[in-house]
Amino acid sequence: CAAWQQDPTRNWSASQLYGEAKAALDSGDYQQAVEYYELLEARFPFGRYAQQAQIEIPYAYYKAAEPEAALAAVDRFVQLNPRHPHVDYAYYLRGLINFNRDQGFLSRIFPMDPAEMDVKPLDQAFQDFGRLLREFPDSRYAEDAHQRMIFIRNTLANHEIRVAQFYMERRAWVAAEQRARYVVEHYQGAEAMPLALAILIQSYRALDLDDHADNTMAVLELNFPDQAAAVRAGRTVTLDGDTGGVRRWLERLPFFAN
Amino acid sequence: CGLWSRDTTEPPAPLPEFTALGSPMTLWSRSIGGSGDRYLWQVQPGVTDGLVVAADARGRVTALDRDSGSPRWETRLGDARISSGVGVGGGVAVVGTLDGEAIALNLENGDEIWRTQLSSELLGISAVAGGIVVARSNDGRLHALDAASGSVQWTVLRTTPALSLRGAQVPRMLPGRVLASFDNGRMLMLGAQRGNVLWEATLAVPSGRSDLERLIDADGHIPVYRGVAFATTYQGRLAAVTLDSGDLIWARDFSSYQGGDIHSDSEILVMTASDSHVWGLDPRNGGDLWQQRDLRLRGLTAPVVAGDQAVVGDYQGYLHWLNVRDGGIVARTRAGSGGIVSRPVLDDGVLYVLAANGQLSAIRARVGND
Amino acid sequence: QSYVIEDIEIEGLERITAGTTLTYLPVQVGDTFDDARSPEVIRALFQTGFFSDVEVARRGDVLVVIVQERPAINEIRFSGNRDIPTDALTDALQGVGLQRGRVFNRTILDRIENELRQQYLARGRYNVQIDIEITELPRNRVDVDITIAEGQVARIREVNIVGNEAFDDRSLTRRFESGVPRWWAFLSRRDHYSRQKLSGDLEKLRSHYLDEGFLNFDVDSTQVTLTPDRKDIYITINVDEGAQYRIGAVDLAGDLILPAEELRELIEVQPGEVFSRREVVESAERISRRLTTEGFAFANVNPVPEVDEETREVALTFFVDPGPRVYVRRITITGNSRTLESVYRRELRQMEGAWFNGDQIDRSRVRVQRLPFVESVNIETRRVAGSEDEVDLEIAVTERMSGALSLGAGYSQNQGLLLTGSLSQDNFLGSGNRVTISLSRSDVSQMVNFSVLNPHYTIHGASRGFSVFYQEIDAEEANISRFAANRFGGDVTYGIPLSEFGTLTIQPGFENVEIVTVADTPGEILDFIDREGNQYNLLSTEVSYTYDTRDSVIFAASGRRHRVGAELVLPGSDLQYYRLSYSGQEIFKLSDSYSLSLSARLGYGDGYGSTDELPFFEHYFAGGIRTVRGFKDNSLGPRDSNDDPYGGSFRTTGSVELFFPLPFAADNDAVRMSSFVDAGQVFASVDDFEADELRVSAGLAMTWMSPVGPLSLSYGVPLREKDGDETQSVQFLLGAAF
Amino acid sequence: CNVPSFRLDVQQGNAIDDDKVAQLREGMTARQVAFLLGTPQVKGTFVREDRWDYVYYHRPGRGASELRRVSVFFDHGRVARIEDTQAPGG
Repeated sequence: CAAWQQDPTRNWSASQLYGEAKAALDSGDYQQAVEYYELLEARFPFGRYAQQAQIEIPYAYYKAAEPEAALAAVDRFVQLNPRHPHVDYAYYLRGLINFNRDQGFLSRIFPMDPAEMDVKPLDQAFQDFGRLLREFPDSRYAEDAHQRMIFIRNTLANHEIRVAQFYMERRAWVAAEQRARYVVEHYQGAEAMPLALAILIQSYRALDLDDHADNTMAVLELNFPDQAAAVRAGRTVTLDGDTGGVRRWLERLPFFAN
Repeated sequence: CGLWSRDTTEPPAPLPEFTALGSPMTLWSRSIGGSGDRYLWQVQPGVTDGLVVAADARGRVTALDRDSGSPRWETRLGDARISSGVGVGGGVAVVGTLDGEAIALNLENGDEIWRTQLSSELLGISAVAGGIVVARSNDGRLHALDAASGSVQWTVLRTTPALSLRGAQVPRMLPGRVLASFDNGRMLMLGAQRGNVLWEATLAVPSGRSDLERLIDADGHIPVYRGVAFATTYQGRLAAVTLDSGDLIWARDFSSYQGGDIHSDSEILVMTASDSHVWGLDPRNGGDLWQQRDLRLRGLTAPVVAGDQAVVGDYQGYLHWLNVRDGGIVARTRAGSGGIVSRPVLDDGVLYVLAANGQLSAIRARVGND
Repeated sequence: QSYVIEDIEIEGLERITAGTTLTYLPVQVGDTFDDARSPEVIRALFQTGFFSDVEVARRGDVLVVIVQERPAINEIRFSGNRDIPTDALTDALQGVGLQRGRVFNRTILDRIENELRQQYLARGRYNVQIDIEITELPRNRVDVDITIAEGQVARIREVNIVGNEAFDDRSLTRRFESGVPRWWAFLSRRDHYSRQKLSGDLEKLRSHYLDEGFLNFDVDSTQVTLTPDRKDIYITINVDEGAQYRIGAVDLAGDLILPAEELRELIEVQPGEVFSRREVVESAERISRRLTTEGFAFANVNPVPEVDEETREVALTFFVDPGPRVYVRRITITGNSRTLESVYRRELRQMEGAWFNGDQIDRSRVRVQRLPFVESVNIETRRVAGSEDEVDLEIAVTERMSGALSLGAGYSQNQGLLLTGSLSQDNFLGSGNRVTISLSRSDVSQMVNFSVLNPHYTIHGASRGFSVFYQEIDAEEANISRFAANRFGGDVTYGIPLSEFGTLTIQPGFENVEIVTVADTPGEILDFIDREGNQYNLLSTEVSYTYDTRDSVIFAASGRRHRVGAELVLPGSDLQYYRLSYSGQEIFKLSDSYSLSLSARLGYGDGYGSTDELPFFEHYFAGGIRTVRGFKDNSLGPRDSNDDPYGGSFRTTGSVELFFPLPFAADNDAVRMSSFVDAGQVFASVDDFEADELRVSAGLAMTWMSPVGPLSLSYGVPLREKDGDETQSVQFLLGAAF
Repeated sequence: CNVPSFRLDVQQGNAIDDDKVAQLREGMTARQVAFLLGTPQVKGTFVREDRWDYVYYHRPGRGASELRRVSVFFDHGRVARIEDTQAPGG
């Protein structure tokens, strides 16, 4: 027979449950907050508190670093209340959850260059913020979402560049050309644009495709005259503001440079 | 925890008390071989011109003198797993095996005459009549073989459902005709020579959603009396059907895989039901006259009527004599251990009974002071 | 006579609100009503299912409806159900309308019984008995008590195959899923009948025959029969074997891309041989796989048989349809939340912008799988939209914490209390480099070790690393002869790949050894020190070649690893000696979860030049969890004058080990169990080797990849021991190096 | 000591099959070219005229690297000119 434990919340009212949950959330006890919210939703499925709980649960999961659960909760909220006045916040929260997806404990101490990590969550965040801007252009989260999208686009472009450089090191020129071209075709206006063009030129030269190289050189000169000069002088173009993250720091150690 | 799932179904009834009318007299009893699994070895002793022929589960066929029980011949058929038989007659004894082979032995000396491979496990071998022996295989086929050569004369098929009851009806030879019932609840009358279907009667129709509820096998022994056959199905009906046209006279709900017998003098139909209750019924309209419940769930065989008594065997090897008129138990004896394998065979006032431990006994059919 | 309804009153309501009832009434205030319409009202209210009785009356112009509510279900209690848990039954009954708080009416009783019976029939419990009792409660509520006698599961007693001449029943049913369990499989559910299992078995039967040349084998019919007491099931399978066919001519057709001879070698099937479907299918697969390495990713090869009935021969033509040569456009890597993407990309043999190569992709999967910080990897090929001959590859990696900052105390037999602090990371900060910093203190030794290894120093995969160490050891405590050896030094390691599987490793290093003797240091050591002094500076170089095709570094399921090495202490060092070593392992994959490993290790050392024997502190020892389990650590082999283990210059050990998953938790891939037979011994020198001096032991072992590091536990029983051996059946080790 | 170590073997771009190139004819449509030589892997970024470049590049671990290019120029969707850096027999 199941041990009969005294369930403290047995006969709490909806408002009492909601109050306790909010307190736990604000005090940072996210696990406890989620529990109370879910009890609230189960016991009093309809009514004002339940709806409020539905939007605060994903936030609690997000702060408790449980991205999967947070995403599921925010999607449920959007599905249940498509016309809710705060639904723009839901879209924004969804973007935030994906934006900070893999910030584990270690990466706070040793910051990793996001361009060199798994960029799939960032790409997802880009879509979420994009949707927010499309459907709620004048939401108060729009401006912040826009800034984050710019950051993401630069990171995605840098990621393509990192892979292109990986293949250049191995003289795999066709691969490098494809990656650099991907930046030109998909990430107009990203900071890495000039470097992409430089890589294209170097790849075409290596493949004896001189007219392609010349055409690209013409575009580089037109848009980024100083990088064009660097390329003509044979200096390698680097990403300006190249964080490089751990990689640069590591390479100063002996035996690590590779 | 669920390691030993206790068997919570209802247990068989204990041996009931009764006032004995007399004590059954065993003429002789002898072992004819090793024991066998009751559902893989459903053999009935074959009794004819002074001989009783029986087979054990591992290919040993033994013929004994009908009156004294002294062995006449014994044949070992290698490791043939005999599952049905012994169809005797016309100087031939036929057994069927689990590998689908029908094997005939010479009644005089037990020498093998012929052997024919058929389509599936053989679960019923008819008596030999008119030079024909009919074997019923597990896949729902009837194979009529020429008794002398074993060549297949004709075959009839009635498809079996996805799930059916283990066992099958032993085809019943009638003059020039064969009466057979199948797992789909149908009964056929066929011409013995050419296997043409004279008529086909539907004893019962499957009903319910699961395979189990739709079981409708007609496996039992079909008593025949005054041109009427009394056939029953499992979870279905008991029906009286005219032999010449297959018309239904009456039918009533009944469930039995064993079948029954009929007492011609008092015109009482004795049936064993699937829960091992024994019923006395009026053959004219199927009305119930009496019901013997004391042997519930004891795995009873179909009854054999001798005089005004009906004899059934049970799962522990006991034989019970019931009074045909009121179903009261009048005598009991033990004919071996491990269950009575099939319906005892009555011949000239003597019952020949085969028990699962391989014990074959001849017991006087009537008990009491008559 | 009809009247206009002025008002409607409802009497007898308890739980259901008047409002709800009114909505179901076909009439409202203001309608004209007469007795003719009462049946309509009564039927409407009955259909709601809420009411067991409805009456219509009239009081003046007020329509009065008197109802008797059906009871609500208060409690549903099950008893006797063991095979199906209570909540599963409650869910099943909810579907039929039986739920706490819902309205109860008798008509659903038989639907409940039927539903429960279906649940049990599906599990083979054919003789289940169900009875339901309803108990009335005050305030018009009822309790539902369902008692179930589950009865026994119908067990398969026999699977009988009729009509089989070429093979006997036993050999055909051995690999069936349904059948009578082997005598030792007491927990097996093999004798539980299920239709899917049976159809799977029929498939196995058909492929058994088709693999032995019976082309037109056929299953005529199958019967499943049940005994009347519903406890036993007999299965009969009637087959028609048909004739056995042999292979006639074999040839290739279609666009072969490669020379016909090369493809012909891949065909296992030879003319004259018995036709085997498995061999034919395998040959076709081998050809199409060969084509994928040339870029034809969607190649398909289908064998077309032509049967000649008289000669009973089958002429086989392999039609090759290569499809287009396919190019790999983009390779995306996901799941690397803790590691740089290039650490994975550099392991891939398949490159972007190149044509698809099946072998390179398989090789890439194994290389990523072998990384110690990778738990699993899955490579998926996706067609590029709108292009016939381009694909993208998606590599999904799941990572495993491979070691971390671990401070801890440990205990091991031969080292007493062990205080360790080590940061060992196979994937230091996600860079793929292995860094180990470890300090440890125990009654036996103090050790500091710092080592760094970059497994992918050059783009071609060469590795480079270095390590420095300081170690002070008290030999007495460590159950070795009475002396202490303090060591410090360092070495540099270069790993140069010679082929896909072979690596040459060169490891120059320097070591300073200082021997401290104690009162009862045995004579052998004192003589050595008199001759050679107790401080030695040693410059050494180890060169080794390793050939390793194992599919994983941690729990390899198949492949082999052979390493031969020579360590030479160079002339000019205080001592001159060399050590030759060989270690070999062959792992055979028996099934998805079972592997058999045969391994052997040899070690031989000797002095040269001015040193005439292998120095005692470099002696080999045997016994213990790393060499011969079941014997105390280092206890085997020659003894010094104080009867303490002295080791020797020649050691041979070997082991046969069967790996299997943890029973009951087969899918937990962090644990692997094994049963082993170890053998081994250490000898003073090579010519002292005697086979019957080898000690043998057998037993069970387990390795668990715990978050703190690999933990090995073994229980060994000596099979061949001599008196004076110190045995030890339970042994464990934390952080076994790989 | 130069040890025969394993060096990365790099293969890039389209496989160029001599007898397929020989079948190229002026006037062919783009689909026919694609059927013969497949999809060009180097698509070029800022290309003014309508051209397809089939580039084959192989850089073995040891030894010289190999580069061959076949460019197909289109005029109104029909092949106008074919360039082959390795003329037959070359």
